[in-house]
Amino acid sequence: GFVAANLSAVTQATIAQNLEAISKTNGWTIYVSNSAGSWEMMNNLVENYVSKKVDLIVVAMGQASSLTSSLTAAKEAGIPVIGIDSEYSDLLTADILTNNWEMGAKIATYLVDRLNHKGNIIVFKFDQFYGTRFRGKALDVVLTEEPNIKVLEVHHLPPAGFVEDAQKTMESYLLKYGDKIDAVWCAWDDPAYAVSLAIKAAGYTQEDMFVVGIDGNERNIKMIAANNTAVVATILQPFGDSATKAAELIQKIVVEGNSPEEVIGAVRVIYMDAPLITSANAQDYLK
Amino acid sequence: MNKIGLLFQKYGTILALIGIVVFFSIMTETFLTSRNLINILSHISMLTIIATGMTVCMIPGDFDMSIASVASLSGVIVTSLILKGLGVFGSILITVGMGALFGVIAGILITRLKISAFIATLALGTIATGINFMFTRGQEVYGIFPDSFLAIAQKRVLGIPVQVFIMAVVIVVFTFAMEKTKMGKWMYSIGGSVKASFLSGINVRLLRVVGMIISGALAAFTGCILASRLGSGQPTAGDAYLMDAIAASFLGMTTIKVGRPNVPGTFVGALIIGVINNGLVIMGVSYFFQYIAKGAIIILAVSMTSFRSSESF
Amino acid sequence: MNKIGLLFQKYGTILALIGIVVFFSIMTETFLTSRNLINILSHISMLTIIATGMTVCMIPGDFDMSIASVASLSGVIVTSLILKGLGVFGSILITVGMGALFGVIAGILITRLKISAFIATLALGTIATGINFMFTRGQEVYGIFPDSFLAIAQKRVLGIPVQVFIMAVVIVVFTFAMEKTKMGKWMYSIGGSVKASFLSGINVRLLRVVGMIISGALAAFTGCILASRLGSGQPTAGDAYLMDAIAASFLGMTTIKVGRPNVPGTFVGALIIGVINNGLVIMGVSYFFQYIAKGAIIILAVSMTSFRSSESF
Amino acid sequence: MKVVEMISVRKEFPGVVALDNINFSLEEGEIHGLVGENGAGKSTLINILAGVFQQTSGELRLFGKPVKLSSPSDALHRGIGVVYQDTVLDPFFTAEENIWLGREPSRLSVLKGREIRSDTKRLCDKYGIVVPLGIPVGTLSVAKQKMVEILRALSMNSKVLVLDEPTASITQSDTDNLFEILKNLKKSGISIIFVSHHLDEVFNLCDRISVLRNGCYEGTFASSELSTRDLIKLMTNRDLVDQYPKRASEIGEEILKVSNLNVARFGLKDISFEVKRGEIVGFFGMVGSGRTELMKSIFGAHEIDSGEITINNEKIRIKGPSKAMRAGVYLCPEDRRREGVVQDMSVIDNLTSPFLGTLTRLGVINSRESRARAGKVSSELKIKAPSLKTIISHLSGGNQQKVVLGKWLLGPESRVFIFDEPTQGIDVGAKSEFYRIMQEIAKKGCGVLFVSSDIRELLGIADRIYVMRLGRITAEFKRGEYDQHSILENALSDSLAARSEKDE
Ligand SMILES: Nc1ncnc2c1ncn2[C@@H]1O[C@H](COP(=O)(O)OP(=O)(O)OP(=O)(O)O)[C@@H](O)[C@H]1O
Ligand SMILES: Nc1ncnc2c1ncn2[C@@H]1O[C@H](COP(=O)(O)OP(=O)(O)OP(=O)(O)O)[C@@H](O)[C@H]1O
Ligand SMILES: [Mg+2]
Ligand SMILES: [Mg+2]
Repeated sequence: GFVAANLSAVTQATIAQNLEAISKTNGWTIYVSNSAGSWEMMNNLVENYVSKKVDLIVVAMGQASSLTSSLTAAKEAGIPVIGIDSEYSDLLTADILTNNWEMGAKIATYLVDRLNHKGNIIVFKFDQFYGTRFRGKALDVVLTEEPNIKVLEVHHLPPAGFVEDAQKTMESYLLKYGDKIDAVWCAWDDPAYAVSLAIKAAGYTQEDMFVVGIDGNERNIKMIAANNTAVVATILQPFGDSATKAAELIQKIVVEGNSPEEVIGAVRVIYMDAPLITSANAQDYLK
Repeated sequence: MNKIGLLFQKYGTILALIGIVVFFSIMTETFLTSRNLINILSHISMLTIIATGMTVCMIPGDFDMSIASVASLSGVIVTSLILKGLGVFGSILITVGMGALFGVIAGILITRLKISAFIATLALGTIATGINFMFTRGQEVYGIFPDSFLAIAQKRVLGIPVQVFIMAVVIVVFTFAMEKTKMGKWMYSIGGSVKASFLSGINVRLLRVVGMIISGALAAFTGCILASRLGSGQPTAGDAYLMDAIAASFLGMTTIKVGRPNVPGTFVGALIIGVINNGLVIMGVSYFFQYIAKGAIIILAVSMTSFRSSESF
Repeated sequence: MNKIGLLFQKYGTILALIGIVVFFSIMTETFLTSRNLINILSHISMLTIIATGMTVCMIPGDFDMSIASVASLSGVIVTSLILKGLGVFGSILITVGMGALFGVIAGILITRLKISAFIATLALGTIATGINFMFTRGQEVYGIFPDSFLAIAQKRVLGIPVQVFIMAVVIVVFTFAMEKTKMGKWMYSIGGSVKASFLSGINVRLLRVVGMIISGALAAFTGCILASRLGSGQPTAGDAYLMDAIAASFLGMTTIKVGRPNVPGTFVGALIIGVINNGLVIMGVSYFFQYIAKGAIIILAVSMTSFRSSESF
Repeated sequence: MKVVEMISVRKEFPGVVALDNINFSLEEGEIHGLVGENGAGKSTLINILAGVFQQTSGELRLFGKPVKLSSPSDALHRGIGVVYQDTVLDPFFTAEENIWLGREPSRLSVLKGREIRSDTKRLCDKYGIVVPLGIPVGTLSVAKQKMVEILRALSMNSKVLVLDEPTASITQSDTDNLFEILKNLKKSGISIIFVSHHLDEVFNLCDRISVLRNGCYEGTFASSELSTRDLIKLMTNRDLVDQYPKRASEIGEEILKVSNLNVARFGLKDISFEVKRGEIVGFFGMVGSGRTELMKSIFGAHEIDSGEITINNEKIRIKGPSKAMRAGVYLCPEDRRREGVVQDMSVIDNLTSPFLGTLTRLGVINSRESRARAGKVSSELKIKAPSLKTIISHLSGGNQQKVVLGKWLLGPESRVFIFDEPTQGIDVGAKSEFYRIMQEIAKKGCGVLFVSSDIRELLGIADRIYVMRLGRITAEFKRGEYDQHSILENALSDSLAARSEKDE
């Protein structure tokens, strides 16, 4: 079983597709479900899979602390649960993570450096998911050391319709501040893309203001590589690798029958590397 | 329309539910296990409670678009209060009171300022979301909760989760209140004809406000259970319930008291939704097909009741 | 009720809108610039179009909960078709046709199987979401689009975005169709009394189906514009529109043709929503307060119309 | 003692003075008739007494004390029971639920269902009124619904009983029974206000009569010292010459023929009849004899099981009212408020609705043409409304009825008109107006079907009368062979008993 928090987010969709592809080559059966952004729905889905007596459950972008009841049920039924970016918890057999603090700090320092430690920025946050929240907090910490960088506005994105919301809001900010804006920070790549559309429509270029995001989805990397839009940097979350890693664990635990402790070891967190992408190296990451 | 037609109209939806259950039982091995059935009941308990509130306010003809936002806000408030050191019972009471307050305001807007229930509750829901974010800034409320709080949704008695018992109590209480008491009768009469009720000396305004209060209070109570289940106050935990609550209430109107909102019918509606959600996952249907199947099954289930009047419009 | 009371009832909401505009103009420097006003118009154009569809199906008394899902699906479909090499015009036509098909199905379910519009369209919306995920697996549809497609929402003529012109055309066409044609009059008549309309020889079923078709088609068309605006097919792009479309339609019922859904009223409703959203962002109000203010302003705006009938229920 | 007293009462609606300087009093233990043309303000006066409306100025006294009634429950608690002119019942509730609504027997707020049922049975037995119990009243006929409302008012044991046109839609036998009941109540000291457009009823029942004209009070008279002629003069301010105008049209060839029509759902069995051009054909029968359903079946509103309908010697299958319209069959339905007009639309929109197609080009309405055509019909029928844009629900009953008819007059040269109880709740002046209109329609060579429960008007105006009982046509009478007694006999016999058995 595979349960994603919100399959309409590009990232989770990527993981799901990778896992589906791998299971096809390995001859496993995989069931994919979407909890559409609701932790309670995710609880229900995990419990449904426990009822179904699957061999292993993968939870993507979940929040382990909110899944206590269902994870307990899985544990009681002896079904291992692998988390992908789902917060550390005792109840998870393993969690494959990209480090959100690290990514947040990386992109924040890049932004600051590119601004030459001086300028006005706009911030698009999303605090309802712990990962994006951590990134925002990392930015805040970095900015405490930057007296010459002024945050003009902080906008919080809604959980639905965030692309259009980011675009609309940026349009309003562009009217209000014009070219006073030097850079825009986005909690992930989708709003960064939307913001760049607004900047382009208003007739500004990369030199007037730039945008950074996190995730490294293909569209944004292409834009960075082309180097003619406002999108200048992102952090690549290696979702493909996460899926491969999860598959590897599944192979060892379910197929080969090893005990989870043996496979994973005492520390059940597995960190994946997340490189910074700019126009300098974007080409390397395009397949 | 003949007798059989009438029976179909009244119990068609229930028959459809039975049909769905039989189908899943045949198609899968695990569906018809007591564990799974309890599983389903526990999954629909919150939906049933929040949808019961919706149903009650629909009986005199109103509607509540704020239930989901109020439930989300309540989860945040109840957990904050508990972490502030208030007792579990007191915290829940205050939170439910807050939900009731939303109902009072909605009721006043609807009956005094004559704002349509749709608009009034949409606006109040937006306000509830704002208050929610003001409190939480989008962050969950997390900490060490007393066991008595977590027990509500995480403990089992006789193998059955506590929330299922709560759901049962809510269904029984509100079915009784709506079908067997004066208040319920009068709320139905308002829904049937405001004018007739008003001319019969029924306090139409008061009872419509009461309907909104019950809806708000049950939404808040659902938020508390949800917080217990998630072990934290999630700022958007309740948001997914609006559509399902509407669906359950409208499905409910196709059975038992046909054409009128009714509490046992709403439970049937919630069961249909719960059984479909669970059964499709157990069958291992791919997730996008789950959506398609869910929509199709609901339409089929409701069509069974449509041996309707012979009028041609 | 005196003359002034009647005027207030009819134009109170519009007065409120003017009041809001004046308020933001005083509070900020940038609000009352032609650029920003155009900005607002372009922001509400999609909302107005989708809400117009909702309004049209509400006129004979139905409702469409599937508009948001249909709009999302359409954005995905139109972009896929264009990337497959179909012409822009053809792709939009096919997509709008798909939306109309959803309307036809909804209409048949409602008028033939007598399923309540709420349930039927909720279920169809779920199916649309399923189809959407089946196509996209949650991934956006992205690629190089012809300029003619992107122009719809990204190009300006005389400094005004093309989509604003499209909105204007939609408003004019449907206001005309609903107020000045046989079809519109009859749809209003059905909304007033199905029985009396039927006995006046009006084809009630057909016109209700037509209402649903218009709703579905305009939802799909909105999805197309949205895709042009986003330069990609986002699988959930339209989802946020349901609540706002409901709000706009119900706000619209408080003005011009008081108590009845009407297209120009819906435009006023969309304007109120758009002005509030924009004004609060420009004022730089903290985001949670934006929610609270939005809810409160809507309630205030609608209350202005409530110099209502003297009836006491 | 004066039970009710109104002193200089005035009531305004936006743009209308409905009542002006009304001085009305009701004595203990009298039956007081209240008469006036449609729109004279009778119902408005009653609504003030019932606490539904508050007077704009003037004083209301109950049992000698000045009061301000702020709501219907206020009036109820002071012992005023009302049967309103329009049906006010919850259509989803059963008769017993409606009767006790707001006053249900209960303990600790929990309903005593059994008591409700037994109380209702007792009530029905006490007054000898039969209504179907246990099924939603929405499925009952208008007449039965009225009887439920009367029972409801009787169940209140009020000191003042107000009945606003209770007899407009009920049968003769129910009316007779009601009058017995009212006379008995009077003996026990209860005061009654009775409104009706049947002046003979008013004379027969009432001790005193008050007259309203155009919202003004014209005086109160002992019924013994007043003649019908005087009363009509008081009401209308003119002399009424002939109630039933002499007929003038020639009867031509057959225009509508129905043979062996069966609709099992409504118990219509083997119905055959024909109508000729220029002829007014009356349909008489008791409540539930199936006249309304028969007319709706001919109009295509109900599907028929079998049978043939021929119009102008052309056999047609009528599927839906729009087909019927095109074939030239027009129906003015019995329940005008709900089926005849769309309440929240204007006079002009209601008038032009069915034949809007003839007023459009490419679907677009020609509003000048609409105004002209609607205005013509409106003035022909003397529809009393402030303007064509007035919302229908603000019109009095009689004028609404004219709009229902006017809709069809806008159509192309028409053939068959069906009137189902068109004169219910219509004042004397308007009634003779209606008879005249019907005859004019017939004169144009149309066939007219005239359903009525008022045997006198049928005798006065119909060229031929069919009598229906239990879904069958039981007799046919030609003008000249009319015999009130045998008509009634054919309609009545065992039908009531059989029907009420079936209902239970
Ligand atoms: N709610 C209202 N709003 C505006 N005008 C009204 C309203 N109710 C009644 N009127 C007007 O008041 C006048 C008196 O109406 P009322 O219903 O009292 O007449 P009525 O004597 O009962 O007539 P009928 O015999 O037709 O029942 C009419 O001109 C009517 O149009
Ligand atoms: N929609 C319906 N469904 C079932 N039965 C109906 C329906 N409408 C009417 N009936 C029943 O059909 C029978 C015939 O009623 P109908 O109204 O045709 O009689 P009528 O002769 O016109 O008498 P009335 O004076 O009451 O109009 C009645 O018993 C009535 O209750
Ligand atoms: Mg009256
Ligand atoms: Mg009849």
